[in-house]
Amino acid sequence: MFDKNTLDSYKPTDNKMFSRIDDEGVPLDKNWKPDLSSELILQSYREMLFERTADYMAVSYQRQGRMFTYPPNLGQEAIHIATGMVIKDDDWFVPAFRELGAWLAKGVSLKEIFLYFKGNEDASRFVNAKRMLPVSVPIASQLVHAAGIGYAMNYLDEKAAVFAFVGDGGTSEGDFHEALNFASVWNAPVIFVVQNNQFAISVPLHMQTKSINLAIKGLAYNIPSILVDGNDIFAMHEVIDYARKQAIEGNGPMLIEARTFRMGAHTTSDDPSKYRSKEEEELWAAKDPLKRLKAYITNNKLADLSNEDALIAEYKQKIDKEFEAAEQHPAYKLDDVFTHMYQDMPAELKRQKNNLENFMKDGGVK
Amino acid sequence: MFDKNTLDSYKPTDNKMFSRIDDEGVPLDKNWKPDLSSELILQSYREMLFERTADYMAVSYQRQGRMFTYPPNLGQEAIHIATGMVIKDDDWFVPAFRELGAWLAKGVSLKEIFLYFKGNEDASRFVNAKRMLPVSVPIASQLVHAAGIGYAMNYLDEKAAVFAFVGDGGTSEGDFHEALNFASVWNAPVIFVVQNNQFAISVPLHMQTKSINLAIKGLAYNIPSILVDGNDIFAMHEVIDYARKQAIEGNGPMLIEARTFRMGAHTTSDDPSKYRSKEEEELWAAKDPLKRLKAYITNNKLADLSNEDALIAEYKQKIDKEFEAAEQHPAYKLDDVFTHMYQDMPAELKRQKNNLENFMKDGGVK
Amino acid sequence: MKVMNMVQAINDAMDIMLTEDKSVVAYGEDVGVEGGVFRVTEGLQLKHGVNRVFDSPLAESAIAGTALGMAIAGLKPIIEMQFDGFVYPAMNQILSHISRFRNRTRGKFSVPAVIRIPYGGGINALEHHSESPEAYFGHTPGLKVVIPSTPYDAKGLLISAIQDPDPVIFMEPKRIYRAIKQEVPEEKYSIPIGKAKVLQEGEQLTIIAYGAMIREVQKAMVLAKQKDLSIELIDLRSIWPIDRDTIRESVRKTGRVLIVTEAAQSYGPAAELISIVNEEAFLSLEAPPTRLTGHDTVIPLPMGEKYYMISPERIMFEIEKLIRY
Amino acid sequence: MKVMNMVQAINDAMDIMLTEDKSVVAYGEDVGVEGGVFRVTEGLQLKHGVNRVFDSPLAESAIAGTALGMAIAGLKPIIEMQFDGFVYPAMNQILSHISRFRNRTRGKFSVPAVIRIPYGGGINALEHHSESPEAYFGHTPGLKVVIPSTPYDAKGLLISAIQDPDPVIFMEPKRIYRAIKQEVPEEKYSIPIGKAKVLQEGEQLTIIAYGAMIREVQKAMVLAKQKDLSIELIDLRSIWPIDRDTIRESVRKTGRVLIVTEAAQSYGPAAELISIVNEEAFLSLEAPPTRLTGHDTVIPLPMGEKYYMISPERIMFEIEKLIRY
Ligand SMILES: Cc1ncc(C[n+]2csc(CCOP(=O)(O)OP(=O)(O)O)c2C)c(N)n1
Ligand SMILES: Cc1ncc(C[n+]2csc(CCOP(=O)(O)OP(=O)(O)O)c2C)c(N)n1
Ligand SMILES: [Mg+2]
Ligand SMILES: [Mg+2]
Repeated sequence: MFDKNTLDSYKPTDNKMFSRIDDEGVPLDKNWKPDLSSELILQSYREMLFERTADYMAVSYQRQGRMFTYPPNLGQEAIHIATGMVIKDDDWFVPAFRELGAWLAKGVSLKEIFLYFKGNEDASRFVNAKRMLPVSVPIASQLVHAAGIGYAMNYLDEKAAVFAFVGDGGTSEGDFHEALNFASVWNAPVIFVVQNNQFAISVPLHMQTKSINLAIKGLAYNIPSILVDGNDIFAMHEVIDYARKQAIEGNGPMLIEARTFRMGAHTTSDDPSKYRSKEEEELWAAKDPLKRLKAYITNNKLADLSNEDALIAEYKQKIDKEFEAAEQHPAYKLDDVFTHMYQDMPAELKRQKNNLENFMKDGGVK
Repeated sequence: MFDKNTLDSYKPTDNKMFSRIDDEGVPLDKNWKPDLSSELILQSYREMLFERTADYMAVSYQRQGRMFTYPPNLGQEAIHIATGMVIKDDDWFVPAFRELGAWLAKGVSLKEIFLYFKGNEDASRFVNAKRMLPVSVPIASQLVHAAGIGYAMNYLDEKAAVFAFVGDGGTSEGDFHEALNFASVWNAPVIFVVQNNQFAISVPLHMQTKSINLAIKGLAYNIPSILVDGNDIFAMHEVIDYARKQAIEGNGPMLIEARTFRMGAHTTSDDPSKYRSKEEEELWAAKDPLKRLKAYITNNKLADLSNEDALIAEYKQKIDKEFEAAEQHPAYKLDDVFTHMYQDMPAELKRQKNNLENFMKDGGVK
Repeated sequence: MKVMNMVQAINDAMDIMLTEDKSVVAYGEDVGVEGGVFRVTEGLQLKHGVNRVFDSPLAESAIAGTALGMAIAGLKPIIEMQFDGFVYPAMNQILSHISRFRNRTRGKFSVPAVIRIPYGGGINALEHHSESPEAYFGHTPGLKVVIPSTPYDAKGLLISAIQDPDPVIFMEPKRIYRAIKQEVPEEKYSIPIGKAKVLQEGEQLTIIAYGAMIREVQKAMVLAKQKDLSIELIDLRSIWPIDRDTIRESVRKTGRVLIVTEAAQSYGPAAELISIVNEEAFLSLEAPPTRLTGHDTVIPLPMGEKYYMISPERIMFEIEKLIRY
Repeated sequence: MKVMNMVQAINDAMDIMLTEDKSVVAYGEDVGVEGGVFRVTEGLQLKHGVNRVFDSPLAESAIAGTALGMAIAGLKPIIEMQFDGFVYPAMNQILSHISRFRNRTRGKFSVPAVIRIPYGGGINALEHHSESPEAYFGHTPGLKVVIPSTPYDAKGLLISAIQDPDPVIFMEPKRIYRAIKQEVPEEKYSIPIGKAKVLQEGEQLTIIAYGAMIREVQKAMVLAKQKDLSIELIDLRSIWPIDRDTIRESVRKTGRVLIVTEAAQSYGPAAELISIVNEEAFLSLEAPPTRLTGHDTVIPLPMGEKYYMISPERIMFEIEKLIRY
C-alpha cells in the first residue's frame, strides 16, 4: 500500500517513477496486492473502455462536421478513471480540458461534453455535477483558482479536496508557479495532477523544460511530489487516494506528475505525424493503459475479456443517445448572449440587446 | 577555491549555506585562502564603505525633501560589491532596484541615481554605463528580459554574461518561473541572483514561500543553484566569479540565493518596527557584512581601519558633489514628455504636444 | 456622523462588511500587519483575525485568480492591488476568468469579488505608481468599474461593490486619499453602482469627470464662476455601466460638454463618453464634445508630471474655448 | 506577382526579412516544426534554421519579455501569440515594458519587436479564440498597432512593422486568413504605418472599418449600391496612430459616418473614431456619428456567434438608418 513512508522515502531528485505493473500487466513487486477489489478493477477497466469508446466516437462526430473541434483523451484514461474512483461529490474538480473519464465520474454528462464542442455555453452548466469547473482554455490559469478554492475550504472547515489538472506544457506558465506557491503557503488541500503526455501541441517536453522530471518542480514549494506511471491505473489510484486522504487530514497540497502519452492528435485539427515519429508512437502503444490493465485482468483470470464487441456496441448506443440529446438541445437564443453576463442585466446591456432585436424584427439574423 | 566540484557536490536539498568567514571574520575552513589579493580585499572594503555612506546620505537627502523616495541598501553591500568586482563592460546588468554598489561598479553615476529619485527619466540614460538596464519597478518582470538578452548573446556568439537580480519576494511572481525556465531551455548565460533579505516590504519570507531555501527553486529548471552567505563577500565573490566563467564557457544559467538582511527600511516611507522585532534586527546586525570584512582585515592585519573618519569625510564630499550635479541637471521640459515615446514622433503626439503648448503660451504650467 | 477622509471611509466600509458577513475576506500584498502601503486596511487584521485579513505572497495573477476560486467556493474576497501599475500581471485572470465565469457557466458560478486598486497620478511617485487603467476594465465585458471622488461615496460604493453578486473593480483615487475630509455616517449605507451624480447644476456647459479630477474641475469652476459662467458638473462614479440618463439630460440642456480624465487619450475613457454624448444628445450639441485627457505618453516621473496632470487652469482654458465656440 | 492569401503574404514578408536581416528571429508556441497552428510560419524553420525560427515554452509573458531582451541586445524578434485570447498573460510585459523602454531610458534602448496576434471572431472556435483586443493596445502609449485587411497590405505592413524601430502589435484577422486571394508582388515592399486607405469613394456616408470587417462592409456596400447609395469606405489599417487626415477629409465631404468594429462596444475602438470625427469634422456632421460594434458581452461560442458577429445585413440596416436621419 502507498502510505506516508512510501512518499517520505520517495525523492523526485532520484528521478524514479512509481509503477505497480509492467507493460504486460505483471506486478513489479511480487508482494504487492492491489488496493482495489476485483470488482472495482473490472469496473475501472470498463470505465476506461467506455471513455475510450466515447472518445473515438467524439472524434468521428467531429469528422462528420457535427462538432467544431475535439481534443482526444486516447492513452490517458488510467489517470482519469483513477481520479474518478477517488473524487467525491464534495471535492472540487478544476480541470484543464483533457480528462474525459474523470469528468464523467464527477457527474458531467456526455451530452454536455458534446454540446460544448458543438459550441454552446449551456454545456458548462453541468446540471448533475457538483463542484465541477468548466474547461479552462487559457493554459494553467485554472490552477490559481484551485488554490483559492483550497483556501476557502480551509476557511469553511470543509473536509474535502480540490483536484486540479494541468498538462506538461502548462507547467511553463507563471500561473503554475504561483498556484503551487499559494497552495503551499496556505496549506490548501489541493491535489495538483500534471498529465505529462510528452507534448504541448507540437512541442516535445525537452523543449518545454530541462528539469529531470516534472514532480521535482514541487520542491520549489516544499510540496510532497511524486512521479507516477500514468498508464498504470493501480499506481495512479494508490497515489491519488493517498493524496486525497492527506489533503482532508489537513496536510496540504500534493503534486503528482502522471507520466503518459497523448496517443491521439492534440485536437481534431492537428496532425501529429508532422512533429513526432512512428517509433515514438509505437513505444508508447506498448504502454497503452487499457492494454496493460486488460493483461493484468487476464493474467489473474478476473474475467474473460476476449470478446468485448457486445459491450462496446452497448456503449456506442449509449453514447449515440447522448449525442442525440446534445443535438436536440434547445436552440441558441439571442437572450443567451446577454442573460448571464451579470446577475441583473444592466441597462446598458438591455440597450444593446434591444438594438439587435430591432434589427432582427427587421428580418435580421436567421 | 570554488570550482565545478564544489558546485557538483552542493545540493540545495541539503539546505546548507556556502560561507567563507564567520561573523567575527574568521575563516570557517583553516585551509581556505581568499581568491582576492590583499589590495582587492581592501578595495572591496572601501567600496562597501562608500556604498554605505552614499546610501546613508541618500536617506538623509530624502528626509530633507530633496528626493521623493529612496530604497536603502544597508546590509546588502557584500552582494553588490562582489558583483561589481566580477561584472565586465560587455556583461549585461539587469537590476531590480536594490543593488547600489553594483550599479556604481557598472558605471552608473551617483548623480544619475539621485536624479532618478528626484524624478527625472534622464537618470536612466546611464551615460557611462554600457549594457545597464534601468530600475525594474514591476517586481521580477525584468528576469524574462535577462533570458532574452541571454538568447541574443548566444545567437550573436558573444562571450559575456547577464547578471539578473531579484528579491526574495520576487521569487513568487510567475515571471521568476518563466524566466528561469526559458534561460534553462535556451542555455542562456544568465546569472540569477536572488537577494534574499528576508522581507518583501512587510511580508516575511515564511509567508512568501514554504520552500526550505530559495536556491532549491532552481531544481525545477535543472539549473545549478546554490545558497550563499550574502553577507560574506569572500563567498559571494567566489560564487559569482565562478558563475560568470561557467556562463561564458557556454554552460548556461545559474541561480544564486544570496542570503542577507535588509537592515534599513523598505523605502524611506516605510517603518519596519511595525512588522519585525528588535531581536531579529540585532541578530542580523551581528552579521553585518561590513563589520565582518573589517574584522577579517583587522584579524589579518591587512590594514588599520580603526579610524575611518577622514575617508568617510572624503566620501561624503564626493557624494555631495554628485548630489549637487543632480540638482543642477537641466530642468525638465515639456518636450521630454513626448520626445522619447517613439524614434520618430507620430503626428498624433505632435498634435497633443501642440495642444499643451497652446495652453502654455496662454500662460499655463509654471 | 464622523469626519473621515477616503482612506478611513474605505477602511470603515470594509470593517462593517467584515463584521456583518463572515464570508468576506481581504488580502493582498502587505494588507495584514502593515495595513496596506496606504494604510487602507489598517487595524482590520487585528480586529478580524489573520484568516480574514492577510498578506499574500507577491504575485498579482495568483491574488486575482485565487479570489475567483474563493468566490465560487462561497467567500466574498476583497483583494488589493498595491498600485495601479501592478494590476497588469493579473490581467489574464481578470479579463479571461473573473469577468466571465458567470457567463461561461451560465450562472452556475458567480464571482462576487472586489478588486481594489489605488490609482492615478499627482502623488510624486515612481513609474507604474501613477497609472489610470480604467479604460482597460471598462472595455472588458462582465466587470463593473467604480471610482469614487469623496469619502462618502467611497464608503457607500464599496459597500455596494462588496454586496454585488458580480465582480467589481473598485478604483481609489489615491491622490485624494487624505485630501478631502467629510462627514460620513458611521452606520452601513450603500450607493447604487451605475448612477452618476450631478455635483453642480449649470446651464452653459456640462463637465463630466470622476476620481481625483473632480477636485481639479471644482477648482476650475471657481475660476469660471468669477467669469460668470454657469457650469454643470457630473461625477460619473460608475465607469461601467455608465449612467446615460444623467449625461443625456445634462447635455440636452447645456449643449456643450467637456470630458476631463487623467488617462491616456487614445482609446481612453473620454472617447466612450463622447460617443455616448453623440448617441444621446447629438441634436442638442452646440460645440464639439471635447476631451481633456492625459497624453498618449507614459505619465512622467515627478519632475515632469506638471506637463501631464490636468490643472484647473488647463480646464478653465478648455472651458473658455468651448464657451466661445 | 503571385496570387497569395494572407497567410502566404505574411509568411512571405517574414521570409524576406529573415533572409535580408540576420538580426530577425521568429518564435512562439508551435512556430517552428509545426509552422504555427495557422501555418503562418510554415517552412521558415527549415529554411532559416532552428536558431532563427523556433518553438518556445508555453508562457506568453516570457515570450513577450524575452523579445524585449533580445531587442535591446540587438535582435529584431517577431513573436507570435497563438490566439488573441492568449496575449493577456503577456499584458504586463507589453504594457509595462515593451511600450515604454525607449522612453524610460530616454532613447538609449529601443524595442524593435513585432508581436503578431491572429485575432477576431467568426471562425467557430473555443472561447478565448475569437477576441478583438485592439483597443487595449491602442490605449497603451508607446505601441503602434496595425491591422491589415488584404494579403497585399499584410505583406507591406508587416515589412514596415519589422523595420520599425519601435514595437508594433500586428493583428491578423484570422477569419480572412485564407478567404481573400490577391496578386502580391514577390519582392520586398512596404506600406507606411499610420496611413488609412480609401477603398471606395462615395458621397453620402463614410464607413470606417478594418480587418475582417472590411469584407463584411464591402458585402453591405453591394446591397447599398443596389439602392443607389454612394458610400465611402475607409480601411483604417493603423489602429494607432490613426490617420486623422483621411478621416477628416472623408467626413467633411459626406457628413455622415458609420464605424464598424467587432470589438466590444464600451471603451472600444469605435469610440475613439467617433471622438476623432467630432474633433475633426463636427461642423460637417449631418447625423450622429454611429458605431456598429460587438456587444459588451463575451463573444459567444459558435452556436451563438451569429448574434454577435456583424453581418452585411446589419451594416445595411445601419446605413439606411443613417442615410434617413
Ligand atoms: C495561455 C494559452 N496559451 C496557448 C494556448 C493554446 N494551446 C492550447 S492547448 C496547448 C498545449 C497544451 O499542452 P499541455 O499543457 O501539455 O496539455 P495537452 O494538450 O498536452 O493535454 C496550447 C499551446 C492556450 N490554450 N492557452
Ligand atoms: C508587480 C509588483 N507588485 C508589487 C510591487 C510593490 N512592491 C515594491 S517592492 C515590493 C517588495 C519586494 O520584495 P523583494 O522582492 O523581496 O525585494 P526587496 O524590496 O526586499 O529588495 C513590493 C511588493 C511592485 N513593485 N511590483
Ligand atoms: Mg501535454
Ligand atoms: Mg526582500
